[in-house]
Amino acid sequence: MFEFLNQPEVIKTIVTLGAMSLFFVGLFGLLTRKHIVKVFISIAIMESAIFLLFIGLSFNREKVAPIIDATQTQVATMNDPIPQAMILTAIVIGMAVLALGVSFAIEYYKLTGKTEIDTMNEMRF
Amino acid sequence: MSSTLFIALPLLFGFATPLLSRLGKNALAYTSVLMQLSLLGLALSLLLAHSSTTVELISIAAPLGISFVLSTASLLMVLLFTLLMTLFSLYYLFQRRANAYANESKFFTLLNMLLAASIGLVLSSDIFNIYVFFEIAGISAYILSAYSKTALALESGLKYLLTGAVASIFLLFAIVLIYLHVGSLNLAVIAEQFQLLPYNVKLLISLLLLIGFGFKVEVFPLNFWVTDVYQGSTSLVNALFSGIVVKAYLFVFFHILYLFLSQGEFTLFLLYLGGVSMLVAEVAGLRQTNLKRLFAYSSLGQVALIFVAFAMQNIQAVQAAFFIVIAHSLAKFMLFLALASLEKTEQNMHIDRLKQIDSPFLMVMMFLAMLSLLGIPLFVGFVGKFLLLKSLAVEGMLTLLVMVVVASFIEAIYYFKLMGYMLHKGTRSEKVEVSLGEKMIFVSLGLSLLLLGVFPMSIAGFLQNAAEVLLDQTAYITLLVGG
Amino acid sequence: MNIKRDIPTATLSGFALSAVLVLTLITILLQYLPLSQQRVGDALLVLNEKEGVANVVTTVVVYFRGFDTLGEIAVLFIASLGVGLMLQPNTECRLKAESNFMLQTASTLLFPLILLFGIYVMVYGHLSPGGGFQGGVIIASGVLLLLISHKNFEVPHTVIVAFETVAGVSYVLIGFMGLLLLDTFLGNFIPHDIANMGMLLSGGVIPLIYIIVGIKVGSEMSGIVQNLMQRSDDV
Amino acid sequence: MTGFIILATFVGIIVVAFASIVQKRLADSVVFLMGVGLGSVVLFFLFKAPDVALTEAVIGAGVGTFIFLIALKHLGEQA
Repeated sequence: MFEFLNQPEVIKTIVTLGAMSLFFVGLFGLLTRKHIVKVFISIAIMESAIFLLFIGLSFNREKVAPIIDATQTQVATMNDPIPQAMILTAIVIGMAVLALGVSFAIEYYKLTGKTEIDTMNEMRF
Repeated sequence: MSSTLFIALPLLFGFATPLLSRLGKNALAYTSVLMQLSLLGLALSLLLAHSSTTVELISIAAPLGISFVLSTASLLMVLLFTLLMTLFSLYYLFQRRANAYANESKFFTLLNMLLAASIGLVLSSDIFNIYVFFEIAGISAYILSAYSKTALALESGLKYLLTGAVASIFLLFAIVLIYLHVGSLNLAVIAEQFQLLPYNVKLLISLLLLIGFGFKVEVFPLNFWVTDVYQGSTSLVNALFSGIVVKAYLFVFFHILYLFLSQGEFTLFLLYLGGVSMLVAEVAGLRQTNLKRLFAYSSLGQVALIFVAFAMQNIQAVQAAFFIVIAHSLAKFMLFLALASLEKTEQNMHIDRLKQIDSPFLMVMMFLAMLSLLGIPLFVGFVGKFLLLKSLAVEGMLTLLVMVVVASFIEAIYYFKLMGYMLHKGTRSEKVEVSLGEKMIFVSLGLSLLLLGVFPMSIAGFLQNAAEVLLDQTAYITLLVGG
Repeated sequence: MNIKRDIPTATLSGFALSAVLVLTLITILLQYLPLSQQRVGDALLVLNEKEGVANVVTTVVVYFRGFDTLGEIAVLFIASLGVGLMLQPNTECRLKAESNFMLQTASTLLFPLILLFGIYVMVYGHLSPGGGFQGGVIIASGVLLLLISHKNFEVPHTVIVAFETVAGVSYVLIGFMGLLLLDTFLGNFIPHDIANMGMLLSGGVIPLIYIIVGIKVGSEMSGIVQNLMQRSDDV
Repeated sequence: MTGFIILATFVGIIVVAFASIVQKRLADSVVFLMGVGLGSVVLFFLFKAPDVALTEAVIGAGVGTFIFLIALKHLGEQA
């Protein structure tokens, strides 16, 4: 019943629209939310959007996952492994930065009691 | 010899830190300096060998896998970074007894990771590999910025981290689009095929790359975080930020720009962006009373000057850019180290305290550095500014010429104010002790500023060669992709 | 409902700004959907038939783009170092409540299974989906389970550091071995017969590196998790 | 059916992400973010990327959520 959704062009359109809407949600959060945890959440959402966009636009529904086994030996029928490898790397890096950011935020809160990024202005004098 | 060593050795050192710190209190510090010295020796021997551009493969052949390209231009940057990092480590060793960092082994790890990442940014020819090094350099810089764990330091670290995370998202977005449309990550292959893309896609990728790198190369609307970070971090670490990290990002951004982004209107836009950020930074610097913040604004202005020079895209201007890079790195390094020596008693100096301090040696050294930054003849800063102005005049870009002159004039106002404070007659109460080792480092930095300024011809040929190599797109493509 | 009063202007303008940006992005992206042209990945798939392992993603991550993985390990290493630096445990006041007996027993029983699963994912990373990163994080989540359920549980700091150091150093040393023997950093210097593809012992240096990556990721993630947990006890 | 599942999952993810941004209670936000991670796992699986799906499952939805919860424990639960 929804067969028309399986055409490659349609899938690519869905992925583009979906991932960009997700990116929009993240960007909106980044621009308007002030709480530090919300900012980190927004950044995580934006990152997910990029990951989904990349994998979604580079895959081909006709092809299989790039793993050779007894039934799949033809490389011509496999999906591109590079985007997957890149996103694997990017996910881990994003998590590392997130953990570090949270530890900064916790220590900062311990010292000053502030969690809103627009009140973080110890400097200016 | 292998260019991979420049990256792999500091990484190995970083990973092995816990092992080395077992060996004794000083073993780690000395091995770190020793390793940096040997890297410096390697870079110098490569310089003297006058070898042509070499490609170092990782695992598989060039267009498919990652490779490192060591050309005259990247060798220049590698040499600069290793030299500055070695001097930094030596300086740290000399003043260590007085005020060592807490958890010293972690500090050394971060320094070496920063060195590895900066060199990796300069050498790598694969855009995703550049993203990874971008992150390593960023993440070590965040921690170095927050290292002292005071409220100020943590705030600056947090701001640095947030802007850096946003920047890396945009950079990753650009890389994703490049791979989807070009089908490769190798800079040479991208350079070959980028011009065939539709105009809008090219524009989008250029803008995303500009946003991604713009945070890091500190151009105008995206540099709001810089001064806060400089103010929150210690002066010691600021020396690294303005001497090494920014320069690595600038180099890689313009390397990418020359390879495939350079189109008429986009570069013109970049030129004026640089001009505007220069003016804004200098004007905002005028009313600063905190020394660190003042130097941060001056740093922004100088980095924008380098930005303009690189964006000119001709050999003379790029040669001038290299001159300013060297001059600014050495001079700012000196200023921030001097500030670190002065700040042993108190962080965040007000400029009035310059009147109180009794240390003729440091005053002379800061004086030298400021003169070079202002572009007074006989200093290397003059050579760079002069060449840039000449090239702007030859190209007939009068607006930019006026912008550069006005910015230099404004910069002169506040530096002369500082010099006036330093020459202020009156009782000077605060004595600052400077050890012999520290003095040697300051003297060597100051002498190199003077010597390069008096004999600019000694390196002009090398810098011109570097500029030619950096601008030569076809040679790079032939080297990596083959005829 | 009065929109102007209920939603602050900053929110509205942020909404408008991001909407405009993203709509532009969508227009350009949809207008020029990328063609399915020749990509490097296809060339790598072919190359994988000659020198890779069954899971092509593993070959790409560990071998073809090996330096990215080394850099990624470095990022994780620095992050774990930074978290440790920021949140140094304050061992004097640990106020964690003793958890339920059932929970304790269950997690003690589960931990070996999780560990086994993590090691399986790690060791079979070159044959099936999974590998060092995933396996390492699974092991770290097992450690997390024990940390939550047992009041006094703690992986000794020296153990974490030892694993981390040995794994990191041996990764770079394997790279140097490749440089010495084959003249490319991270070259595959262990003999690997391509006829063995799909077997546990195949691919030469690739599974070895992925296991090292797994150990490194596992110890670093455990370190991060433990630091975050311990600091949270002294609230 | 693939196309339809992709569409439905995307709609779900976007709704959950938006809820996570506008939610007042931070704990709810974090749980919604975990929903985004789980949806991404499904999508990665449909996109023929099992390795990425596994990674996203253990990191995005697992450890990431834990880190956020630790952050909440310190920073308070109200935005």
